Amino acid sequence: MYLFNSEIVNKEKLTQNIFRLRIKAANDFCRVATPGKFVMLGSDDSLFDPLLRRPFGICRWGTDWFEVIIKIVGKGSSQLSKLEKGASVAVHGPLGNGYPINKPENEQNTLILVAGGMGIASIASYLFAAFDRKQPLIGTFLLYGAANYSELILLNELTDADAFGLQLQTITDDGSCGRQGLVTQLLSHELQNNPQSQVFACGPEPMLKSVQKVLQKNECDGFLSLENRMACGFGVCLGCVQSMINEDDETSVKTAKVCTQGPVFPAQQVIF
Amino acid sequence: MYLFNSEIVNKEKLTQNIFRLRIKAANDFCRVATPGKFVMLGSDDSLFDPLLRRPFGICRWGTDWFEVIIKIVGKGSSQLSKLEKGASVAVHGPLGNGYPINKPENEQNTLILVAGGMGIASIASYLFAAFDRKQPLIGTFLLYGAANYSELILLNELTDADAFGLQLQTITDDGSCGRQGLVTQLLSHELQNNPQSQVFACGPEPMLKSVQKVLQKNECDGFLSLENRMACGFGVCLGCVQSMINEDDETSVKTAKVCTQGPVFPAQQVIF
Amino acid sequence: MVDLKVEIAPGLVLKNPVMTASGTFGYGREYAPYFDISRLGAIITKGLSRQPKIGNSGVRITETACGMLNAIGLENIGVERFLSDELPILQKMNATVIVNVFGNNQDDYANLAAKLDGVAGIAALEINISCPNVKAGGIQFGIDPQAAAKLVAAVRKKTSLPLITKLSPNVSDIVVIAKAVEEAGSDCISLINTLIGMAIDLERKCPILGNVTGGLSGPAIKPVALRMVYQVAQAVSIPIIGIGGIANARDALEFLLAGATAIEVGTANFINPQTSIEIVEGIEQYLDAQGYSKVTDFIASLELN
Amino acid sequence: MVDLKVEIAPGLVLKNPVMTASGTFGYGREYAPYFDISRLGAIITKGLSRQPKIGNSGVRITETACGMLNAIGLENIGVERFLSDELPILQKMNATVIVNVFGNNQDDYANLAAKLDGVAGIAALEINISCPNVKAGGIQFGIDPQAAAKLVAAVRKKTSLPLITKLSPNVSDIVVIAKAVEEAGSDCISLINTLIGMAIDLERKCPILGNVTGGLSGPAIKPVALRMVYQVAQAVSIPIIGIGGIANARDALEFLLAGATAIEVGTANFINPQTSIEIVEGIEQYLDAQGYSKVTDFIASLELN
Ligand SMILES: Cc1cc2nc3c(=O)[nH]c(=O)nc-3n(C[C@H](O)[C@H](O)[C@H](O)COP(=O)(O)OP(=O)(O)OC[C@H]3O[C@@H](n4cnc5c(N)ncnc54)[C@H](O)[C@@H]3O)c2cc1C
Ligand SMILES: Cc1cc2nc3c(=O)[nH]c(=O)nc-3n(C[C@H](O)[C@H](O)[C@H](O)COP(=O)(O)OP(=O)(O)OC[C@H]3O[C@@H](n4cnc5c(N)ncnc54)[C@H](O)[C@@H]3O)c2cc1C
Ligand SMILES: Cc1cc2nc3c(=O)[nH]c(=O)nc-3n(C[C@H](O)[C@H](O)[C@H](O)COP(=O)(O)O)c2cc1C
Ligand SMILES: Cc1cc2nc3c(=O)[nH]c(=O)nc-3n(C[C@H](O)[C@H](O)[C@H](O)COP(=O)(O)O)c2cc1C
Ligand code: FES
Ligand code: FES
Repeated sequence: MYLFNSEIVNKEKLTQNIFRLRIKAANDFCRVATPGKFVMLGSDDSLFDPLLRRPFGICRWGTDWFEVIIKIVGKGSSQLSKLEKGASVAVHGPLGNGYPINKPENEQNTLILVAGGMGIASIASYLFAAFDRKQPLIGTFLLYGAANYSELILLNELTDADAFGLQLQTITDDGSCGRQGLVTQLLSHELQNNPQSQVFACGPEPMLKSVQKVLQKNECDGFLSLENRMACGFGVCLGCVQSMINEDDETSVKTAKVCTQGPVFPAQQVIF
Repeated sequence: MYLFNSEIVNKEKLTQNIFRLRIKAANDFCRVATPGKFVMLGSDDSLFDPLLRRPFGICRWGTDWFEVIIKIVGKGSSQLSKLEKGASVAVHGPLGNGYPINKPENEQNTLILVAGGMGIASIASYLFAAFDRKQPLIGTFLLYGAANYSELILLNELTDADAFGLQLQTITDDGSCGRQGLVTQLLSHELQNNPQSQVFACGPEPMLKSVQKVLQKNECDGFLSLENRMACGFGVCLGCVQSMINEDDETSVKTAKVCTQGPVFPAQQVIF
Repeated sequence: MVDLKVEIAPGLVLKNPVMTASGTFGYGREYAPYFDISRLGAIITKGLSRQPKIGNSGVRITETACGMLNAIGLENIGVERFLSDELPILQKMNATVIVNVFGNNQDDYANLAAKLDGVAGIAALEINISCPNVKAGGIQFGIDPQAAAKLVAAVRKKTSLPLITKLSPNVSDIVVIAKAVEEAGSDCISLINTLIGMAIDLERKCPILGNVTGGLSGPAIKPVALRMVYQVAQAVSIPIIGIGGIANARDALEFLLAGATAIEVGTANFINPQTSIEIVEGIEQYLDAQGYSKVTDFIASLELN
Repeated sequence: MVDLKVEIAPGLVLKNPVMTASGTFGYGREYAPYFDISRLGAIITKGLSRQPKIGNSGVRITETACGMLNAIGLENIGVERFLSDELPILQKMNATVIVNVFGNNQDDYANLAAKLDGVAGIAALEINISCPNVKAGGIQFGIDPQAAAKLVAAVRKKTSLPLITKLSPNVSDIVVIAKAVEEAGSDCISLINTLIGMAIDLERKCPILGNVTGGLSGPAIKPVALRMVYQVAQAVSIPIIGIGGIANARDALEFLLAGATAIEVGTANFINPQTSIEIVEGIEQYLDAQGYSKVTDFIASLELN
């Protein structure tokens, strides 16, 4: 991982409270980025409010830049939202372990990507990486749920991807786009059609919990990307730990650091 | 005084670390501004570092704007320096009592303005007010000292004022502009030529102390504008007090709130 | 419209739970140009002593990370001048006035209590047993439960006014002190006063404050204040007033959840003189939106996970 | 070039006064990708107990104004695994290692001290008598001077290692505790550990931390830490290590001025993993520029106005 002060080379408003930053990065950074990894971003080291850097998924990257998509939810994100093109930003990353990107063992297996709300930023990193490698996405489903139409971001960019074979389904809490309901309903349905699927999911904890249940019910493997609160992002504060099943000793529980051992974990290991 | 969130309508860099902001203000604000009054400025109420607003002299004003000149010395001023045209700024003012602006009793009396370093912002407010009223400045001296040439600001604007009769003398610690030395040397000299002068001075405390001595020596009245640290700016924290001679009882000392009773005080009252 | 009335002592019902912390609201009238101060639950005056005090010399305030240090040294005009010059103005403004007092010894406190007893226009007495900025500012009473109890009992005897005891956070066990003053007859407890801190001027290699140390206030101390309010709320049955870093309605609501019946706004008054009245409005809006009919249903409703 | 060496206990000379605070530097090797950790005065490991501990459940950290609350609950791998898995790595990296330990009772501390005594690669022992986050994390020792002294004496008997006692700031009188542990044989005192605080989730109406309360650290607490270091420096003659909100070289220099012989960097390590080494460089540059030939001339050179 790298530690550097960098520059915002582009800023784009996606919705009222979601924006995308493109940040300059050296080659080495981009070479070790993989889908699902994240960065810790900070804005000004000389002021202490906000104090800690904040974790955001690396959503896409090129030879000398990477992008993050940020939703304004509190003081850290809102302070980042004030940075304009040309402003400097402190970067630490790429951090963590992303999605397994080796091809599914069985070529015929489908891959189901499940995104809830801002979980799309993490899930999209998988898709953008595929686009950028010109990897076909035949047999890949994107099930994307959000509160309402206006919270569904990146739709255009992901629809372009139809050409690559991606099958996109949206669902909203209020039915303003796609079906009305929860994204896990889509997942249940797809898993019935494609019982041998690989599943990657990212979203709020209640959603991941219910994804885990659906996977269990369908006896299906999958990976969940967690977004626990983080102070350090590199394994030293022990703030982000998640209870995990102890494979060595099934009678006991262990903890895993989401920042260094995750954020992506095999779904069956996570104890919510 | 008024309390409002306003907008920066212009920003101008004067030196490497001194800048001028023009801020929108309602008529009422501008009607009660007088030379030597100040505002408390803050930038973002939702973050607490910096916490308190910072005091700056109102340097000039028109019908719906006022200007401050700010030197970057710490976190408050440096945060304000990051605000660009269009940004919002929190304003509280005009606060305090400025310079006495009634004409000197004796029309022939000269007025000597003494500015050290950033004290020029306060002193210039008197001059700009005169310019804007087209008041002639015959018999008015501006003695302006700074560390070096590049710290002398507003020279062009103040030289234009020659037309109005202002007599400008500069002095620098290193001799890079005007004489080499301290501004109080200029004051001693002028007071010898014009013993009946009225004197207004603003600058760092050591300078004001020595202005006070020169005035005493010359048995001359004058006013000093103090820049004590302030938490509130409107008389409630008691943080800014300055010891003063107790006129009612010369054996005892009293304190005055610089923010509400000053910042401008008769020179002979101040106890440094 | 939610009913914001709270009872902070037997018979003392405030129109809302928002007060202003002593030493941050002058004598009250300084805020009159900014809003109608009678709309506050109460205003608490700058701490008064028997005689006027000139306070500390040298630098008195300095900013720290999300906080400030003050070493005012309890400068005040003294109780006599307060009664003659300030209180009548506050009465004319219809403000609910709570008077904060401090002394060097038990006698001073008892004397002040006696002097203020029965004075029209005073709703309650807040005794500061916790000012860190003067050697004899009551701090000895604030850290020793026996001394605190003795002092409260002495004051209690001299006044029929509702009695609020203001505690220091600079103690090993705030609960012990709180219980002691409850036992001794305090009607209400307010906390916290400032934490003791220090700041250094690296350039000049000396303490920034003339008094060397000072009282730390502002958002930086909010977590400590919230914890102490919560702990004391579990332990005493008299009402608690929460103080410490409250800057907006959300902060105030957190203190109410933790068990405070009312709150005091301190340092935030300096930043924006309208903070306290904005907090009244913010609490009202929030509780209305949440469907509360009275604030007392919200108070102490924190749930443990 | 200024000589940065400091002696923090008899015979224990560090190459510079900058250490890393326990619990904020992992077991040390996590920082190796960011800089050569052997360049630090010392690294202090996450607090170790006799048995591994899994720590607290629920939310463990939350940010506050210029600070953070943590309720990790002293999660650690236990002393055995530290000795077998971590210490050898640190030795290979040539790091100066100080081991931080805690226990539930005096026996635990004595046992840990005995176990670590004479182990190659350990420069000193820091005993944490002040962790607020677990009921039996030593906090009872941290607020009672007698208990603190008894504990230090017991540990002292079991180890020939230089002994640092880490104090809690949640006390009425830090000086009394400091003197007690000095008297009992501690070679050095480090302070402060975290202040106890709390944060509330207004939306969910519950405490944010799973443990309800947590330890407040970061710039917010610096004024309190600086004050305590200054007070203790006036009262004891053993070296002091200053801790609390140190984020840059200027902060560190202020603690040295106040009387600390060395400092520990805590929370700031999370923000920028290179903070501690940048502080080493910053101190060096500053003292060089000021013409000091050795840092010890700068330490405790605060002047009162
Ligand atoms: C590995 C990882 C990747 C992430 N990727 C993205 C991304 O690509 N885009 C994006 O917008 N966000 C992402 N997040 C979430 C993002 O980090 C948080 O939204 C951000 O830190 C909030 O900071 P803030 O200061 O704005 O909010 P705060 O002021 O800290 O908090 C605002 C509200 O959110 C709550 N909150 C804060 N952090 C968390 C948390 N981790 N879990 C639950 N509640 C929380 C607070 O309690 C509060 O109610 C990611 C998080 C992780 C751990
Ligand atoms: C009535 C009044 C009018 C003023 N007018 C102007 C003006 O027109 N233009 C302008 O640039 N400045 C003016 N000042 C000074 C200005 O308020 C300070 O420079 C500013 O508050 C510093 O804030 P900061 O956060 O940048 O610095 P800080 O980080 O607060 O401090 C930086 C350094 O300055 C020292 N310091 C801060 N405040 C003071 C003080 N009041 N006295 C002595 N040392 C101090 C600190 O100890 C520190 O060393 C005025 C001050 C007053 C009281
Ligand atoms: C400048 C200043 C002066 C104060 N003076 C007093 C006082 O006279 N009496 C008192 O009981 N508390 C005094 N306090 C403490 C406040 O009333 C309050 O308890 C403390 O500041 C914490 O609240 P805050 O964080 O909201 O400011 C003073 C605080 C400040 C900042
Ligand atoms: C996440 C975290 C974990 C900590 N764990 C320990 C610990 O195990 N043992 C200990 O003595 N102190 C522990 N501390 C306290 C720090 O060592 C330090 O005393 C405190 O954080 C104050 O310093 P700071 O403000 O620089 O962080 C911990 C602090 C934090 C923030
Ligand atoms: S965020 Fe610090 S250990 Fe994971
Ligand atoms: S700055 Fe608060 S009284 Fe003057």
